[in-house]
Amino acid sequence: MTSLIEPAQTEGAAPLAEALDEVRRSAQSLLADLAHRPRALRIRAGDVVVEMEWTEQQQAPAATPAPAPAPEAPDTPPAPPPGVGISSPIVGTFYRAAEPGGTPFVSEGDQVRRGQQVGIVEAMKLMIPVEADADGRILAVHTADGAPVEFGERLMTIDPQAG
Amino acid sequence: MTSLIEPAQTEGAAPLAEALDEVRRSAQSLLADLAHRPRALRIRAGDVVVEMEWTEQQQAPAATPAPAPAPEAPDTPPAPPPGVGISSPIVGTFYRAAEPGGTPFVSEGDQVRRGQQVGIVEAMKLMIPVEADADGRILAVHTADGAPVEFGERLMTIDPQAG
Amino acid sequence: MFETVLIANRGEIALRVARTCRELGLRVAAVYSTEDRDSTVVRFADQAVCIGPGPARHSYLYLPAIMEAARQTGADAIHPGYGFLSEQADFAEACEAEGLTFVGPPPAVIDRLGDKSTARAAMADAGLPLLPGTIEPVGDAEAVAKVAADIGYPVIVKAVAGGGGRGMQVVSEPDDLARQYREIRSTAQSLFGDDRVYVERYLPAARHVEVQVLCDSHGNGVHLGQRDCSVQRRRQKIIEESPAPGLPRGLVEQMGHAAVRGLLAAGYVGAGTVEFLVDDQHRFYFMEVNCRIQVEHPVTELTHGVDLVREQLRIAAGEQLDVSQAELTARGWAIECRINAEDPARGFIPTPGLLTGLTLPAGPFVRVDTAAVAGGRISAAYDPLLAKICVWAPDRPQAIARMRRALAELSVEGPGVSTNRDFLLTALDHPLFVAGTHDTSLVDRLTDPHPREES
Amino acid sequence: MFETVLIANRGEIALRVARTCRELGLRVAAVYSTEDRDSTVVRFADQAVCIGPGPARHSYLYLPAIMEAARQTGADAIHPGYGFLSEQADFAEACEAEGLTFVGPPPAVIDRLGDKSTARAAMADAGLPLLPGTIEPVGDAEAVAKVAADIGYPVIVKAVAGGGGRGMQVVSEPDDLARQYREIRSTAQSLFGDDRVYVERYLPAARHVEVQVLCDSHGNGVHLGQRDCSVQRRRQKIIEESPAPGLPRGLVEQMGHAAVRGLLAAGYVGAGTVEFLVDDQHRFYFMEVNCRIQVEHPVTELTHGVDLVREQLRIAAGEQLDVSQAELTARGWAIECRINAEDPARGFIPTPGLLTGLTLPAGPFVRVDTAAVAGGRISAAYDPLLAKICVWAPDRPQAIARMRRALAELSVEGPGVSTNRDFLLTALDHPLFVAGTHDTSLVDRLTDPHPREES
Repeated sequence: MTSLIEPAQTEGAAPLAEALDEVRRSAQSLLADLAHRPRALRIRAGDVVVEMEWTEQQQAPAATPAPAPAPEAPDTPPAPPPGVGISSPIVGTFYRAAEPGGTPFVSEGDQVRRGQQVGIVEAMKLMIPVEADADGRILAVHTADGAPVEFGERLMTIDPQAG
Repeated sequence: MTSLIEPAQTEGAAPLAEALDEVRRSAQSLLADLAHRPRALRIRAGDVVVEMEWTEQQQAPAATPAPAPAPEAPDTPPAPPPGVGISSPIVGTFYRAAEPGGTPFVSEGDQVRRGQQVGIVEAMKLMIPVEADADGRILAVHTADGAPVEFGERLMTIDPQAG
Repeated sequence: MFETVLIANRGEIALRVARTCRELGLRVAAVYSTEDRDSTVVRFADQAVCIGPGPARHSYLYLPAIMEAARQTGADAIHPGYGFLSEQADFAEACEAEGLTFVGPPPAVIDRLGDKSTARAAMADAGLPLLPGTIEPVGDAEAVAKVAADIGYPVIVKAVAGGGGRGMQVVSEPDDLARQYREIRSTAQSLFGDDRVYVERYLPAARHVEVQVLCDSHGNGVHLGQRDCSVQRRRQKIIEESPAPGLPRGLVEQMGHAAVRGLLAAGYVGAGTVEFLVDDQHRFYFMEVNCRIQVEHPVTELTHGVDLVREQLRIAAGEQLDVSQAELTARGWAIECRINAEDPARGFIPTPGLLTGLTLPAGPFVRVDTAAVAGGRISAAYDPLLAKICVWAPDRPQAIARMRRALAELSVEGPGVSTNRDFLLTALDHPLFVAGTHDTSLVDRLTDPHPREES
Repeated sequence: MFETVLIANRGEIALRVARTCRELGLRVAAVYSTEDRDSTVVRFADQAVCIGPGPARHSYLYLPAIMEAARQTGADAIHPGYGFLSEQADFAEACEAEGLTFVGPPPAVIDRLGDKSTARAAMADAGLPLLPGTIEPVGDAEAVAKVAADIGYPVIVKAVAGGGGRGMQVVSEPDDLARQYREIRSTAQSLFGDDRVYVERYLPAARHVEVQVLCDSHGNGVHLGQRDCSVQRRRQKIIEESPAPGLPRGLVEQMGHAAVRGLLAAGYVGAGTVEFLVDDQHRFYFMEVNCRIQVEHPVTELTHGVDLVREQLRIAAGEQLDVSQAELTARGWAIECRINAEDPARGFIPTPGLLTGLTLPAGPFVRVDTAAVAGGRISAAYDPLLAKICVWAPDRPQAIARMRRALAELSVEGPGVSTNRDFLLTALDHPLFVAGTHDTSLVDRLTDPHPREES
């Protein structure tokens, strides 16, 4: 990209390297953003043309682009149990009951309705209710009473089928 | 290559070699970043065209996503014509004849034997003979008499079948 | 000294603060939004806490989340960096209430100096020269017209709560005044929740020169020379240098002493910056105080050989300044260029996105502060600062040549991502910049499609 | 000044020289072997010429190829870097013969100072202290035994043509002398084609302290303080710092003046280094002269604010030194760590290979000189220097803390590639290093499976 170094001179200067660069980059970005790679690719810009073809076999695996980040749910810790997660709405302290020693809002196996309160996160004296995101059965409670939690941390998992 | 942004300095040099260089580098860059090597690649820039094809067997190992450098013969210029290249043994000045104005050692179409002298490269008063690497027919002479050459630069191409 | 410092910020400044903490043997606690999950400072830190989603008001600006993160990580001090909560007196107060050390001036000082009206009053009391204008906010359009007529046009109407180039408006014609006065009040109300404005003379061709000051909690204060930040696009600095070119030595010392005197009088503790305008007659006028470490602090570090973040932490821990004014000598010349992911050709609009390739300059006397990495992204949720490239050299011409070399080494690749690199090179090349006689109008000259005839 | 400089080297030093050339507005011509086709300096240069295959003797050490490359690129000066042809008088002569400026001392000076015997004689004449031993080469085993008996054991037998830690042997017992004398002569013959050796007293616990000197072609000379290079593995430096810790101020000045006096007396022109041994009584002894820029030159640049390569080029162009000894003041402390691709656990064997990942340290007061990039390779054909990490700080403890932080930021990944990073961290942590009282035996203490009882 040295051609960009002397902006004053770009007008008349040798545009070949730049054009090639541009076409190549255009091809790369195009390919990087395609979920399914085409059989052939041809890019032409003025005098510059780039053409590419792939065989049938290679198209399938090509669907997974090389350095793929975490496949799903990038905001939750790795390998969450199946089901629907209930995440902490804020960084703070998680409580299962309305008061110390009280009965937990919910326990594993309980049926819950969407919007039902299942816990509390306290942040700087603010008591923020945690609510179920869906109807279903509480599959697991991942966080102990009184434990620190981060924003987005999975607190519980619901099996929505069981609702 | 920054040399392209300073048009004043390209004067004497062969612009075609430079263009080839750019196209080759563009192709290498493109290939290096591909997880899967295509069956065919063609790059054209003005007068310069690069086309590449891979056989079925070569495609399989290409599926290893590691940053693959130039596909073959990384030490020779890109997309050389088919045949066997004769490369410069040293950086210096290439001469086709034993003395100025003399008859060239060989011309296109000539039959040569392996080991036969086909040119001279002069480096700091050292006269280093260039010899054919194989029996065959001279398909092309790529370098003009008196031109500067780098180490490994292809000077001529031989068709060994024609030997 | 502290044991654990929570860094309530992101990007290059979070990493920069973390580096000094590490060197001081302090444990580093980082916070991050979901947008910054894979950021460099998260990897660097000893501990990192997710404090909320991407939008800053729900994470980096959300006080309860930051305070909780401090509690969870056992931090005993919080470094706010710049921007975000760094100049919020509420935040400094909350830290105090929780028994945490806020690395910055006391809340009352932030309050007083963050309000431009009380800041101007305080500095006037300390004997600093002010531009002709009002100290108290101006209450109605009639009063504004009278003041403007007194001081002469053009005038600038500024929000008392403004900053960072927002909440100000230049008025050149008396006829425009009433409308623009109303507009700026309404803008100020929506931006800052405070519609008070004041008026002062506008200097169209002034230089922006600021003085770096350090004050400890024992009443000692020193300055570390000037920075010239006159190369600004839309009042945002893009090139900063130290020292300021072409200022007479006497003026330099006068401004330095004035800045220290002003901050000590205001009860300042920590690292702070006093911003001045310098006109073409080399008269200087107090503009505002920045109660934080600034983006451009590296140029001062390079000329003075002082780690300003280290001094901030030491001062916050109650230690005394260990250098005297006499020992603080500047050497050579330093320049910073801010590389933004933006497109100068399209009105400097941000161009965030994935960085598929990133090559940073390096080598002799080049310093790069960045949190960007190849494979990472420039987030659209925050400001588009991609890297700060700083150089040092024995003199200004060598520093400019070195910066040109360094900028040429930079390569940023990514779909849709462009940078202001070439624009910076053009600015560095401008005869006025080369001569060191440029002022804040330089960028306008470069972007104006109808260049003026004057040199 | 020149128009085009050919850089007859590779790796980090080629890039480092290229950067300064670019800053001076000089056209950069690079040379490369087929092994280095994709190297950083090839991309950086304005023009690059392939001069031969990987093995250095057919490329970087092959004089006709370098000279042809200079001719083809229209170079008017050649910078040799360090190693390779940098201290070959033949090369400097060939440049002269072709009308090219060799960036280094005149051939006759290289000849005289490259031969340890004539160098010792020259420095003795200039009044520099030498270790007890012979100035003339010793011709036979009997003479050696007599000399050794006179000066006392242990002695060191050194090849006159030796250097870089090769061609020397310590002899502790008189009984071993005859055999080891024969061995070192035979080694010297095969390594350097010159079997002359001399003998001097061996100091087992000395410090290696060198003085950086600049001499112009007008008879002016200055020194730029010391570097302590006592941390060595197999006589190869791995940690260097400036200034040398714990030396009395008087000694520092004495050594500086001695070095300048010695080089001016020898007709030196350019940047050169005079190496001394300093014993535990703070007596110093001339060891050798290095007629080139050195690997560890950045620590001097950081403390003195001088670009040594720029000075080399200016001096070679016939310009006068533009700084006086009085103006050359050191500030603070600088340390360099050499990151080698090698395995300390297996006797420091090189571990070249592909770098799949590379994260370099950055930020305040950190400088990294490297030509390595992620996706590139460390070639088995050359020395395994991967990067030089340098830090600056106001004092030595802060510099050590900063270096620890910087080394911790380094990450090198690649199949089979390991580095000496952790070994360097261990060395930095050693109580003797921390106290600044270490000597050249430090690495032996760290690698000796049977640590000695003595502190």
